[in-house]
Amino acid sequence: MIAMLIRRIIQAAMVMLVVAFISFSLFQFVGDPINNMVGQEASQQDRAELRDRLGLNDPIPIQFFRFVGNAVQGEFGISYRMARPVSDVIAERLPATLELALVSGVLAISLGIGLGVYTALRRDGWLSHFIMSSSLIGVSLPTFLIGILLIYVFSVELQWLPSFGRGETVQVTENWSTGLLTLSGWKSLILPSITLGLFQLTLLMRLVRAEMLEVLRTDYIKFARARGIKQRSIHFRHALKNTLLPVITIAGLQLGSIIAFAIITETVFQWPGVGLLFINAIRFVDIPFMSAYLLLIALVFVIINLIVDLLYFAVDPRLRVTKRSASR
Amino acid sequence: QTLRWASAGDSLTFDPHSQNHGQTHAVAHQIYNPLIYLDLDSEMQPGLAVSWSVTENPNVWEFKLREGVHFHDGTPFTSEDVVFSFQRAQHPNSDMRTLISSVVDVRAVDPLTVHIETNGPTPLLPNNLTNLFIMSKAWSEANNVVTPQDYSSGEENFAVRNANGTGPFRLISRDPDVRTEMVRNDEYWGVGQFPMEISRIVLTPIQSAATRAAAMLSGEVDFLQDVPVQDINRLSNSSNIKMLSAPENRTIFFGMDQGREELRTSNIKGKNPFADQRVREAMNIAINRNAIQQVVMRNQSVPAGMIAPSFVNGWTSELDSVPETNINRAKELLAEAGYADGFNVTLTCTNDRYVNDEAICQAVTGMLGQAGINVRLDARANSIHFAELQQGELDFYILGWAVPPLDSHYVFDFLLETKTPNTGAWNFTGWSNEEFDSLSRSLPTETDLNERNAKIARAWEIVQSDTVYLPIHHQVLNWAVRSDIDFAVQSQNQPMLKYLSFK
Amino acid sequence: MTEPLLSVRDLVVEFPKRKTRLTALDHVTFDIYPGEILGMVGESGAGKSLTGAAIIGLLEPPGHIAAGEIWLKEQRIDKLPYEQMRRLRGKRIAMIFQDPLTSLNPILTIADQLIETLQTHLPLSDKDARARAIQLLDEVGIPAASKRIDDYPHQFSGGMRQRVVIALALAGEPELIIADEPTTALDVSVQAQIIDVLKRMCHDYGTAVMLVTHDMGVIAEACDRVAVMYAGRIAEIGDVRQIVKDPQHPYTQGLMGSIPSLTERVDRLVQIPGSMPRLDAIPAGCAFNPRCTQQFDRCKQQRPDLIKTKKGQVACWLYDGESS
Amino acid sequence: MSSDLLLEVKNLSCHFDVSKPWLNRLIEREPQRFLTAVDNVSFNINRGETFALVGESGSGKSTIAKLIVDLIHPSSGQILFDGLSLRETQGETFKTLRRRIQMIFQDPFASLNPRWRVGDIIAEPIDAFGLAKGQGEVSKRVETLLDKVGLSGRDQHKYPHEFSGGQRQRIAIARALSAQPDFLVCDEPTSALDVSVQAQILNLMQDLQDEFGLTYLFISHDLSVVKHMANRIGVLYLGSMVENSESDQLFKQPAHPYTRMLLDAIPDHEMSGRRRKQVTGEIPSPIDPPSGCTFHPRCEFANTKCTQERPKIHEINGSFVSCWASAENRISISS
Amino acid sequence: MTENTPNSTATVKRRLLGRILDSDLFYDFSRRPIIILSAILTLAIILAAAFAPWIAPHTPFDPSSLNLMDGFTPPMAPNAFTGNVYLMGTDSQGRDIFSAILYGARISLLVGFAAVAFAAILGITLGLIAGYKGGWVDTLIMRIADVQLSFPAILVALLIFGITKSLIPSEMQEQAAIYVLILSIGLSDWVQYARTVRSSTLAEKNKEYVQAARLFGVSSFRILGRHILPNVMGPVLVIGTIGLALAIILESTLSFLGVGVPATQPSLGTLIRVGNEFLFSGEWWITLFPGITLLLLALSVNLLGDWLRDALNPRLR
Ligand SMILES: Nc1ncnc2c1ncn2[C@@H]1O[C@H](COP(=O)(O)OP(=O)(O)OP(=O)(O)O)[C@@H](O)[C@H]1O
Ligand SMILES: Nc1ncnc2c1ncn2[C@@H]1O[C@H](COP(=O)(O)OP(=O)(O)OP(=O)(O)O)[C@@H](O)[C@H]1O
Ligand SMILES: [Mg+2]
Ligand SMILES: [Mg+2]
Repeated sequence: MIAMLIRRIIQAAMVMLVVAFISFSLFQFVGDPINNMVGQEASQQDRAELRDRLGLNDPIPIQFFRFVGNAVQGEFGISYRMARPVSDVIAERLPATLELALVSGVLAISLGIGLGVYTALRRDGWLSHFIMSSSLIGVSLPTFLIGILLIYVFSVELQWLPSFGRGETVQVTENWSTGLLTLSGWKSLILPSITLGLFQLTLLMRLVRAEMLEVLRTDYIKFARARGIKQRSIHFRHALKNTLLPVITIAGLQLGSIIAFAIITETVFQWPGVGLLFINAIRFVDIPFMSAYLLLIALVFVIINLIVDLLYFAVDPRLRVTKRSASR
Repeated sequence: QTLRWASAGDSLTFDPHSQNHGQTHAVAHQIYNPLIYLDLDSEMQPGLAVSWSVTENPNVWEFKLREGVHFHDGTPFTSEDVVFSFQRAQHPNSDMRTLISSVVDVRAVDPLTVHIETNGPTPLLPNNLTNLFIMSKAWSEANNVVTPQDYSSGEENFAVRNANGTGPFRLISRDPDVRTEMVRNDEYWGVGQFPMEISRIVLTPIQSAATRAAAMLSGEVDFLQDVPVQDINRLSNSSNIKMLSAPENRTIFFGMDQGREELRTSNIKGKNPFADQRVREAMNIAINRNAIQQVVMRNQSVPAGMIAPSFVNGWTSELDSVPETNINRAKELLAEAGYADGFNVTLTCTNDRYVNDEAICQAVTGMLGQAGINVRLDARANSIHFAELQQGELDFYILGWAVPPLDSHYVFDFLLETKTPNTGAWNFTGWSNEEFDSLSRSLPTETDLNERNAKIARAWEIVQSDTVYLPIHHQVLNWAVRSDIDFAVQSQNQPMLKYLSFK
Repeated sequence: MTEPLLSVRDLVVEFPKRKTRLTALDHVTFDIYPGEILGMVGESGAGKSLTGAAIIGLLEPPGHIAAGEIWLKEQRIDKLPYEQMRRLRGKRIAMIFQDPLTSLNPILTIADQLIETLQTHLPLSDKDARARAIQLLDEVGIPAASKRIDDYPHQFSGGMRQRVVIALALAGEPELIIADEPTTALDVSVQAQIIDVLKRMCHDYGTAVMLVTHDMGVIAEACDRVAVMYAGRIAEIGDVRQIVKDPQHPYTQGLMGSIPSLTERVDRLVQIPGSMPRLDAIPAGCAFNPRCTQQFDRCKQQRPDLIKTKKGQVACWLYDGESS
Repeated sequence: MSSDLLLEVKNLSCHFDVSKPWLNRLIEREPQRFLTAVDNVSFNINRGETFALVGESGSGKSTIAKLIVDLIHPSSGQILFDGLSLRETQGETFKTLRRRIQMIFQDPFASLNPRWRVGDIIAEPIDAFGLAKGQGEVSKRVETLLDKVGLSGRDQHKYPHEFSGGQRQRIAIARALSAQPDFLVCDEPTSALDVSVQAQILNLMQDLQDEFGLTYLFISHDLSVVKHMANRIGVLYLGSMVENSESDQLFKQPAHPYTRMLLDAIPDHEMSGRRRKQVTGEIPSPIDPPSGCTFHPRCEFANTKCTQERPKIHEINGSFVSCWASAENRISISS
Repeated sequence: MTENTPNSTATVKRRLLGRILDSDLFYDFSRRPIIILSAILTLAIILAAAFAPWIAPHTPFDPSSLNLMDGFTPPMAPNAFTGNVYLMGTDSQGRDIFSAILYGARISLLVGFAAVAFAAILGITLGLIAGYKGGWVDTLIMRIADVQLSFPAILVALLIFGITKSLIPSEMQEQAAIYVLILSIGLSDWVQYARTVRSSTLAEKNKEYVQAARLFGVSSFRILGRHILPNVMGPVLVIGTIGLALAIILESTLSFLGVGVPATQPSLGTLIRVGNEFLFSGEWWITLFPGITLLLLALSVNLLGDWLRDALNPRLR
């Protein structure tokens, strides 16, 4: 257990290091960072001085270690576009993205699992067929189009829900304001979280369904039926748990990609999160921001994966190897 | 009454001297006051100065200041604050310093009088002061912001998110790019003079055009500044929304590098097709400006013949008349110039700066194509566009120009004078004309207005006959407001919300 | 003669296929008496497992019973509604599958699975159910049952798991156990133990068993009577001694002959030429006729039904006249 | 070489590393762990004879088979074929040696590539070893081979899934034969088949042995099959060869208690009245096998010596047995 | 399983067709009207895109052939200025939407197919190597895959797009855009193939037919190519089909974010992005028709992929 945890953490650290290297190379290869920093007027000498001051004349490995060192402390430099420390900007915007991702994630996971189980159990029901077919539409429409259509219908035509922004937010701490405490905050969350969660929802639903059908075909389910175990228990006690095991991993990955996909949703709904900033950063080649964002996403993934592993460990007895099993 | 105000971009900073940027000033006008400002009709109005005139010394302007004005924090406004603000704006960190580069000294004569000395007679000095905001010296010193924010290095000082002005509203919360909140300043010197019906302003930037329109349509916004032209119809059809429009102080045009030996992106080697006036003329008449106006701009533009809108000194309807579109003639001209088979060139264009910029470029690409010039379009973000443009790397580019001083000299100075370190800062065409240069350079110190206007007219003549630029149109500003709001468009795109009233 | 516990009458199981329907079981008829062990042998695909599945009502769609009747004592069970059939399963008829490694739910403890099964069928309190579960494990020969009951299946070896499976099958004290190749996946040495447990439990509880297997050795050792299946039909049913020592059907004869003997040395094994036909290509007449060394015209045209002979029942025209 | 000896296996061992990952070992302070699949096994096979290996599941039968055909590499020990080792020869000699040793696998469903036509499957060794020139010749050879194993030449255009298990095993045999081998390793060739089909295959194998003078290493867990096929039998328990003797001798006078146990466990399908003896215990884990004689926990003759010292191989009546009890005559030789 | 694999011998061609028509797969196919419809639709869109220059009434990619005055013509209604009538109307530049869709689908499909091919080839190769060689090669490849997997496709694509964009000189960017897009999407998607192929390879390589081949001294390369590859193609086909739909959608998303193909050579995504601006202004056709085309294309490809997955899954048969 501890060994697994340590191995996972080392692995995670490796992943982060690789990502850090990619981020770092962005600085190195994508144009001269100096050019990104000083104006056109700066003289050759000014540039040389700045190079020196920033340590850009040091050997690459040293620069890399400095970069990692800074990154660990949350130092990513100044955003070229916003002219503010990247870490500040991110700290300010992250709560919005996390809130959106969380709500979409909960939506996707709960509905995804629920519908997946339903469609697996009622394989031939018309409602299942309907859900399955419409879910395909869900994965066949680009997210942005879904968002735009939702806005068109629910904001413009029906005027039920706001089309942009987070609504009223409440400042919880200095850097963290939440929309989850106000009605308008919740109203503002509905459309974006549906847009964001829909794709993952369909994906999870289909996965759960497939997995559940697979489990329902296993010998131990057959044997449970042969013992006259009640249908309910077979479905929800025997099959569901086994279904959810492999789903945990995917759900974890999905949760991570929700944060990344927030880029699109945030663009469409003008959601003031980090994704919106990232897409601008790409267009403006705002390297410090890009690299910080990359590391952030990687970190989120790594943490989610760690949690998933632990969860797996907690849920799957087969991983808890005991002394007794060794002596057979 | 709360006003929910949305625009495409946000103010970059609340430090009033850090950036010379339209939306930044537009927001700052609600909080800070300059000495003189432009009202809804673009007329100069007394702000913190009640009167201004040139003293006997033609190099010195005298400004009489308003009495009894207090900053938001309660400190009284005096001439010391003006002197301080001018000095602050002249700091190297300040982006405003070019506007007052002619100023050599600012003196407080008495608490309500300021003398400004320039390095020569500067008849247009007041025009340059309409966005120069006055800060409180005491507040700045107390909060350690006596120098402006160094924007490009990412400095963040106290003034960036806090403001202490003399304006009609005070800043109460600031979340950059997300939300800015202001409340009415009941101590404002103009209370009673202006409607001042808004008690609270919530400003939200919305980048995406469709979302912006949707927000207005769904009633989540009361006042929309950057209305997407394509949505004007839809918005004006809505009973809850009123469209306000007026010609904007901005002209869109194309520039061509005519000074180089050889273009970078052309198949023609050894010579530069743009150097030939006939080619430029051919391009000029190949472009169907009316079509662009009707289709691309949906009538929200005024086809242009010159780079200056009607309210600029030096504008005439003849100069601004649009050349007849004539593809055949264009082909002939090209043939005469030796390009019967046309040539290739890349047009570099922004896609996020001007109204429908990319669509305009696409349209022009097609039109020039019909005349035989094979244009390849490269559209990109304005930050990249301007960076490359300023490095003089573009053969054929789009640019928009506003004339805040409302005088042709501003256009000449930046766009047309021969490029030297001090002149022709935005002249990337390589065009240079001695007569023009001397005419233009004599303008600032020409005090005889008739003579001056004659010179301007002559200078325009030279420019037009040489087809230096290809003007396309003057933009039209469109604001949308809730139908119960009474307001008018200001050509500088600076909504002075103190004028706004509700029905 | 006692009443049969289970009687299967002309059971037909079909699978709808692209163009046709596959008749996987074709008029299968047999009885099982209380307390007896009936062996089912036959080649792979002969329909042994299907017979078991049909009896307990767990045919996998699209497979279905197309005709015939199944009676459990006085009750007809082939057309019972799902809920009634469920109550019956595990309580009156239990089933054991071939692979002990996959028969147990990997994420529930043995106790969970046993107690749930017990409480499904018997009105037991949690405590009583647990006690009974430990007792059951004890009976099937799991050492230190009270300690191991909270283990997960993966902590048991194959042989142990199969014992747990048997305990689970016995939990509802069923009248009939259908054991579908309970030992095939196990080693010879363990095989013997499992068969022993099964035999002992049946003896103790008076349960009847339908023992499906390939293995003649197991049949010979455990069964009272044997049914030999071929291509979805029963070729021969009889007393185990008779089937082993004196098979009547040419197929059974071939089958017996093809098993290498331990006692005598032969140079060549008897072999039946060819292979069992696929379900979609069952020849007309007797399904065995193309491989049969004793076939005659009638075999190609008419399908023989089970004929009662002195020794047992056999579906072969050779014995047509002998019916008693 | 004309000696009778074809295959010589000397002190063959094979360990698999089944350690946990390095870090786990470090933290849980566990040593590296090895699974001893084959433990110091030696035996010889003479030309034209059938040598059988029997043992319970996991006793290392398949591992020995794979070692002999060089699919996996031994941890120690030697395998000499006609005095040559596959591991030490190169070039033409290697190729010839490789060709002469072929194998038939247990699972007739997995041993044929489902995407290949039967003809291509059988032709693969012919092409690989360059045994025929030209498409026509190859095709003819394939036809002959199919004929030999009781299928028809037309079958070469079909795919494996069109055949039954027994037929597939025939195809697999044809493929092995197409390399013109001298020696066939048959790893449970019939255990996936029905008895009646098993009889066909066993008969076929005997016929082919007679026709081509093949030598078989025949692996099975079914003692009756082994008895029918083999001249000599080696009994494996937990990777070691506990007894190696003539077939008749083994069945008549099993010398090792494990052999006896195996024989006792065979069900009496002939109903000869032989009582089957209850077998005790299960095969222990090969990762940490019992000390001394690995069979001692299940052995009724075990004494303290058995639990401590590994038995040495000794010969009784032409059988090679590794058992203290038998060496010390603690077992009454009877059957 | 009875699905067919292309066989080297030409003589079996006719047999092959017969086999296809006779296979369970085809039978299953012929019984599902929705799947047939999807197949027809997919095929129709692919063909229409492939033959766009011959089908399309206009060449929308040639700016000089456009008449700006034709802009914003509604479908099937004459233009107010020119009187021209267009089947699906025109966009802001006077581009015929119908033609633009044909050409746009061409780009979308090209990007989709090329990206899938790129991802598949890369993924299959690496997956085969990782699965077959095992050991540290396997560990290395799979670790890389893990790292990559911790970045969602869209992010990888954006990143690669960003990097290549700044590496390529700006005048070449437009021509390069499509290749950059293919590269971005392809690189963001190979992991799936690699993982699937690796696990199939792991399963296959221990199958006895592979061991048999090794006994004949067949080289690893040949074993991978001739034995293992054909047997792992089933799942690859499924992933590829679904991947195609995903790639097309990803392409349109990237184009929507403004980092895809340029507006002068619009793909379906770019058309939607451009049209999106006109959604509220009443010119619904500019975005609706490309949107529907994209939906139909992605939907039918997805349906096909879904069906294929089920149909090829022996356990579901
Ligand atoms: N789902 C199905 N669809 C079509 N045919 C089926 C299906 N399930 C079973 N069959 C057929 O039914 C026949 C009987 O199968 P069954 O499983 O009863 O055989 P068995 O005698 O138990 O064989 P084994 O010894 O291999 O277990 C076989 O020929 C099989 O092909
Ligand atoms: N590649 C491997 N890695 C680790 N352990 C292995 C490997 N191959 C075989 N083993 C182990 O070696 C032992 C011997 O296996 P082997 O397959 O030779 O047994 P067998 O006698 O053929 O058994 P069976 O009758 O089940 O086929 C077993 O415990 C097995 O788990
Ligand atoms: Mg069966
Ligand atoms: Mg084996």
